[in-house]
Amino acid sequence: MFSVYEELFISLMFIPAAAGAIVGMIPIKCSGNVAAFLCGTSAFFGILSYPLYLYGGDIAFTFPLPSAWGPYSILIDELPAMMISLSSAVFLAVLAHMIFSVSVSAEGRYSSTICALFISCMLAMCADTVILLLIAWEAVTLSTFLMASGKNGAAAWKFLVIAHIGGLMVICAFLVMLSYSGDHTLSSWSDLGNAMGLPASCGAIALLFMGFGTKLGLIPFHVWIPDLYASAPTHTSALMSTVSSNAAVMILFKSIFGYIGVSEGMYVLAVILMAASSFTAVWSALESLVQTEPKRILAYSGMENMALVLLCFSIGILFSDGGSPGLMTVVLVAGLFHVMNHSVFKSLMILAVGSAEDCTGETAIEKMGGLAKIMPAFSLVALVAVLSMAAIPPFNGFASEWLMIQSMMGGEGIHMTEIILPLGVAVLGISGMMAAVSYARLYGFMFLGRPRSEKPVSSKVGTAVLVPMAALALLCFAMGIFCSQIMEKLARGVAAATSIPSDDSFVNHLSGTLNMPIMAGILLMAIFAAYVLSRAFRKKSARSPTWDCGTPLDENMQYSSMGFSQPLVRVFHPLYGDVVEISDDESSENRKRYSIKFAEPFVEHLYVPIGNLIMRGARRVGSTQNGNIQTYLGYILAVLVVLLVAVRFV
Amino acid sequence: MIEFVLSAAQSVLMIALAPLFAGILKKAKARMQHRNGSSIFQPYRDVAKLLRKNETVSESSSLLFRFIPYVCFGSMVLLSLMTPFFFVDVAAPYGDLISMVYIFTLYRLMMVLGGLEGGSVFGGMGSSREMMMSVLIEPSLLLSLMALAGLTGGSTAVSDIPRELIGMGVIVLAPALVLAASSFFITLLAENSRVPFDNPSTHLELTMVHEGMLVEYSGRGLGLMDLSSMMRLMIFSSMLCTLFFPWGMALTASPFAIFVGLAAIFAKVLFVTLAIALIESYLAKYRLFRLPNLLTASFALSLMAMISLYIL
Amino acid sequence: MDAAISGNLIDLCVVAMLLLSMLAMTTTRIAQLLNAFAVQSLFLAFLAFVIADSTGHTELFIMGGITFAVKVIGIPWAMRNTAMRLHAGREIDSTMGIPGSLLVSATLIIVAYLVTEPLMATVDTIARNCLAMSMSVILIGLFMMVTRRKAMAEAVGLLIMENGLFLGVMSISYGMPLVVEMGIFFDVLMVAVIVGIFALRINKAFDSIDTSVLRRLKE
Amino acid sequence: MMIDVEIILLIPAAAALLSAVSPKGRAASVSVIGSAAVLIASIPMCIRAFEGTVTEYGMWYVDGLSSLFILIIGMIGVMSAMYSRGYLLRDKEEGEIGTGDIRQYHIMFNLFLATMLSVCVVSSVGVMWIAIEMTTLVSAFLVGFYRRNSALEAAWKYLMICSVGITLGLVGITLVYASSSHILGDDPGALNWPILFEAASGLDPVLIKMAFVFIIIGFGTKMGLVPMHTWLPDAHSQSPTPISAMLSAALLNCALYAILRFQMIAEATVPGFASALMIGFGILSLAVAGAFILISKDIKRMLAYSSIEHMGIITIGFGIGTPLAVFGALFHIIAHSVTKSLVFFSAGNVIQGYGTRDMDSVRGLGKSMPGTAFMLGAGTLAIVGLPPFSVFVGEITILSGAIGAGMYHIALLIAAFIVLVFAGFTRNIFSMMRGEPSGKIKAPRGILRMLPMTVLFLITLFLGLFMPEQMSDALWSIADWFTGAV
Repeated sequence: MFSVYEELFISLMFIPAAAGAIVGMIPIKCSGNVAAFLCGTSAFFGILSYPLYLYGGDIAFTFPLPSAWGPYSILIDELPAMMISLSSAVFLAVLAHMIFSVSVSAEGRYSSTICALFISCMLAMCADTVILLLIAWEAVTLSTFLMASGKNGAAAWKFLVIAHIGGLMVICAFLVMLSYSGDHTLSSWSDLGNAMGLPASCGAIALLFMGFGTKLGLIPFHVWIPDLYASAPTHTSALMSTVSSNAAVMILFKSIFGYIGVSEGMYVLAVILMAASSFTAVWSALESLVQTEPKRILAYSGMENMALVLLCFSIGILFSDGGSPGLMTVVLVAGLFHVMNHSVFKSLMILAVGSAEDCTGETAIEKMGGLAKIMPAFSLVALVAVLSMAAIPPFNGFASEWLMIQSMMGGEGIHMTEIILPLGVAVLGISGMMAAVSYARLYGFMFLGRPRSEKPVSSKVGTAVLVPMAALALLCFAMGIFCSQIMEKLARGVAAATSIPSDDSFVNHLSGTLNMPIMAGILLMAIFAAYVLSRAFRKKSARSPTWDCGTPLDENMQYSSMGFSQPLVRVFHPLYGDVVEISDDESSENRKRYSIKFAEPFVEHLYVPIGNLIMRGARRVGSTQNGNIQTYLGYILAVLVVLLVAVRFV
Repeated sequence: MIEFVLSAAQSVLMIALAPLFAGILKKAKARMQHRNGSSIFQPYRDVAKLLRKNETVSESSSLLFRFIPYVCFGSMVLLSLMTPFFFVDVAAPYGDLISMVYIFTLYRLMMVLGGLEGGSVFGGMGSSREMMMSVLIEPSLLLSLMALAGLTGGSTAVSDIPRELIGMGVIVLAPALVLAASSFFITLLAENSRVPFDNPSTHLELTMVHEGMLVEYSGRGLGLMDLSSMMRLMIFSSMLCTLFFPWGMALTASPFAIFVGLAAIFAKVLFVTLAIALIESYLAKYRLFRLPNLLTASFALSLMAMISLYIL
Repeated sequence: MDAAISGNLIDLCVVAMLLLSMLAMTTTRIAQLLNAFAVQSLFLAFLAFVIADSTGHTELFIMGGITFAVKVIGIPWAMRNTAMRLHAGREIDSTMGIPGSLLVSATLIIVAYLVTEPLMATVDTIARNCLAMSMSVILIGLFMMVTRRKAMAEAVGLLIMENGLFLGVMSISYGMPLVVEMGIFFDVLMVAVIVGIFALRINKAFDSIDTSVLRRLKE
Repeated sequence: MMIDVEIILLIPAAAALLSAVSPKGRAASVSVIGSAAVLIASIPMCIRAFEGTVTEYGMWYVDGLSSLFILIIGMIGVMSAMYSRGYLLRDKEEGEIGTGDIRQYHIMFNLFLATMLSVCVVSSVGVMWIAIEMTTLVSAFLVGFYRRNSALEAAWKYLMICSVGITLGLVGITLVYASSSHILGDDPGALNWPILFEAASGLDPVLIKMAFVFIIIGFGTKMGLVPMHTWLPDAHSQSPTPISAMLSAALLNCALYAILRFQMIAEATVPGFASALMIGFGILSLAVAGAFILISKDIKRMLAYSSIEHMGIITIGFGIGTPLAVFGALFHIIAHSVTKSLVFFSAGNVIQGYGTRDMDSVRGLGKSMPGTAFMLGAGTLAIVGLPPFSVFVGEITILSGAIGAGMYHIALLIAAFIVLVFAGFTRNIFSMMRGEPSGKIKAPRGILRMLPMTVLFLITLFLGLFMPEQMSDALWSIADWFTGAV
């Protein structure tokens, strides 16, 4: 409506980041921080997109220079506006953390790729033409790769290749859609499924699912995730698992439910997708239990959360068959809400873990412990993140998981879902609980107990980093408390982005029997009352060493994190493929050291054989180039004879 | 208004009666084992004694450790406000069954973190085992509640379910309900650390789960934790008695209905308590790695409940 | 010349060219090979004269003349000289024995017949039967390059292919426009010269023109 | 009297002469100025052609399709000439070559340019054949420029294999000529492409099918289609780097140009046949090149295989034959030429800096030569088809063409093999960036080393993001004309 403001807003949102990307390339000392600051400016304006949307409606902009594939235009309507605002907030927090961390002096190149990531993620979320969407999406991959290729080149390469496979799947799906639509403008696409027919639309949906699944960690495309998280800089992982996941989910959602449009008859597809995402959820939760590095735990937990989001989407497809638009809206809102929540609590947790790693100089969970006493404020914000991740009321993780279960429970009785939905709930329950276990493990063994190594803990991250973290923690709380309002807004956005017929029945589910503010109020009051009442007794409290049966406790006499997850490992033993390795312990004679190795079965039984097969094939092909000119001429003769005969007889 | 007073009163009653039923349970067990046992009011005395005692806190614990008892107690208070007892309405109808499940998770998570606070081996072991069980409990708990919701038309609101069930009459004592209730009963035992999942009265290091997590607590903290765990048993029992078998509950605020409701709920909770006592007397604690079998059975029961909902 | 005689002469030339290719396949001496090539080129030149005479395409006389000058005299002479200078030895090994080569050549002739059979009907020149023959000569020339190890022999293989090509050009279309044909001829000459230059360089660098030493560039 | 075409052929010829007589050290400048002059001189004619005015007189024929190739050759010529200067000076410092060699190089370079340009401007397909053969003969000297044993070997293979190929191509041309003889008779212009094209629908289908088999094998040898590609990695890896770029970015295109001309005729005569063959060869090239890229150790060989891959993609694009796919293929030609020369130039810097072509022995590039590393990294990302670079646009346009034509299986195969290439390429290149540089590294310096790379980088970036309307119109008009949609 205010076209001048639109242009002003768009330029304020993108030009500083673009400038930052260039400034970062200049090889002077402060260029990194300047670029990060510029990107922060952009992110700040990005936050304004939702308020602006509420104030002035859709924000549209078209770049004056056209591409080979039509113009570059962007359109920010309700859903993108929400996502952009939230992602920008997360981005800003991560940037602030980066700038405030005294241990990390932002490298120019790194900041410049962060700027590129900002631009590409935001463009991917609000792109309105196919080419912009595809370029932005691939640019997300590229900038993530550039941000990650620090320590472990192989991990970054693995990411790049798998993400590229995914990118090609996405590209193919969009090209199929384009071939039916013929129009480059995405906002004019709706219900292409009618024109495409069932097989093509199912194929396109499956491609999109897998394509974005590579970024979100859908099995078996997940193998890059743990390694990359473990080796990439903290801020890379924080942004990768939040902002780019937001973009992926957002585009996936718009493509499946908006552009293609689900229709009846997709039952089988929905069940397959549900199976894939459920499997991913349970599997990654299981794997997260046995990881020895905090970042790897977070990597698997990110996969688990994204798998739940994908589960929501596939249930959404299922509901389309049952003809229940209201429930479909609810389950889609649950998915979108969960990805938003995830981006907040996950970035918070990654930042907390990153800071903790900076302070201790350790990356193994076995070497940490007792940080809560040294860094109480950190441990408090980390606790908020853990509680959110474990879906504990009143934090935001609970709100979206609640809505997921709510929609599934509400969905029973719908055609053909009798057995599937209970299984979905079971998956949600078991993976959610397992995730909670692994967060308890993460928190318990990093922050609680006694230190497990004698290394001194330095507080070199400074206290300023607490500001963005506290902001994120507050956001976790606020998004939990105001979940009903957010859900309603999301439902409106879903209705606008898709052609799901509006059905008021979803309103009952959205906030029906959950009143978070009051429930949280009662909980807090009850806790407070318990505190006050028991304080009334005014008793002394003394400190003494932990009860130890009389022997002094050393740092090895604590439950170990691997031991903590042993019972579950034993229960789910057949799934883990763990191997006990026995080696001689050097330190003491005649002693054996037993250690458990957990191999990623998908690497071992899928990727390695396929890789070997491809390499063997390539070497065989390579042996045709044997250096002998006679052989070469023989090829020409052979192909000539074969083609001539073929032309003659075919 | 009178409804609110009644529902508030029932919550207070639940909190107040929680130690009593714990005492009854102990007494019944003792009797079955041909012991005299302590008074059924002994738990009140224990809690009161603990709350008055000085507290000793481990040096390795952080501030969180001090707050865990309050959080646990607070969450149980919230839950008792959300659970019907003899009257169908609840004082805090601001959450549904699912929220209740997650508040239980809050309680458990806090206890687990508390177990890790001390940095001792016992706490870690208890936490670890507790977490294993909770993973296996969660799906069957959710599924049994889902079956219940399915039986009553999809609502997960706590007060709707008894109303619906009573409205349907005794015919809804359908296989689905029985199966779901059996599943729920198993989860009740597991959640509350009863035999065969845990031995609540042991202090033998190798077997303890729940007590292991509480090993570092003393004084006020221990008192609150004990009280919370009794409340948890109470809440679970009344969930079983009001959600799955609501007959007899007061639907209106008339004095007769309230009287019947009170009588019925006492009888039902007493029955559950005695059943637990019976099981505890006649079963030994299972080996840790046999527990999954039992929990899988519970899961299967709840799944069968879901299936029977549609097939039968 | 009447049509029957010219037809016979054409057939004779063509068959002779094919036989000479086969003969070239069986030679083991560089000199023999060059002789075979020279004689084959001679038949090609003769063929050009015959066709030119019988159809009145006079520019084929020029072509025949050039063929004679370049292929019958020029190139064989130059190559003989080069071979002498290279002390390349007289032997030219083949990766396949003579019987094998002949069998494959025979197969190639059959293939050539098979594939050109439908073309016979569409081309209406007097020498259209030559199409199969020319295809055979091309394929055999290529096959010779496949089997021979000496650089010199490979070059001759290439030239035999070109002979086959010219045979084809004449047989199906009485030759291309003169400019093109002259250009092509010039090109052939250039190829021969440059191949010669490189053969000399290779000989200098490797002390051999056996192409089996040229096998270092591979994967 | 029009002399447009003569000028663009005479300039490089004159440059060749001038560099033969120019004073010591000036030959390079002559080449740069000469090639720039060619580029500038050809622009008006090309723009005219894009607007639809075909330049046709004497033996010349220049339409939009030819203009595209002329401009590419001109541009790559300028860039290579600039890059050659520093590259050869460095070689001279190392003692690998002498002053006389540099002079000889520039003579051949200009002649090479002239022959390539002449391929695209002539009207008669026979003369076109001669020109293509001339490119082989001239460039054989450039391939064998270093006179090392391996260079000689490469040149020998190049010469022999391409001669055989080109001979087979001539058989094809003969057959086309024969097939036209019953319509056009002894018309001296019967080999002129416009005349042939006009008469195409009346040509004999059996002959044309056979002719196209010979042509695609013959010119495909020159273009690097598998399995006739065998000379290509040897020649590209052994020649001086600027020449590798010229071979890859210009010479292969010339052969492609010839195939396209015949494809148009064959499609008009026997619809579908030529396209199917082209798709088949394209897929085979893409697949085999992907396999080779996975196992290559030598950076220039890998780049050569990448050229095979891109030629395969382009061939598929033309084979699909819808206007969109052809548009994509045309764009991809430009994108590939620009990007590939960028990668070759940066690889040349690496090779001279580290003194090896073996990728496993190059480490720490990011530290030792940041500028080159940036260009190599960007070029790699561009050549494997990542946005925002031009190759990406070309690839997705061709994919889109395949999908739009309903050839889902082709799209699937293209995508699958692109992944192979992507994996191999990125692994090899990015492992060079990391680590610590070891040994003595003499990073090449000089503005003329970086300038062509910067220009090419900017072009590929710009084309990846934007397409000016004039360019889009020009390419679309060619594509529409090519597919007979007009």
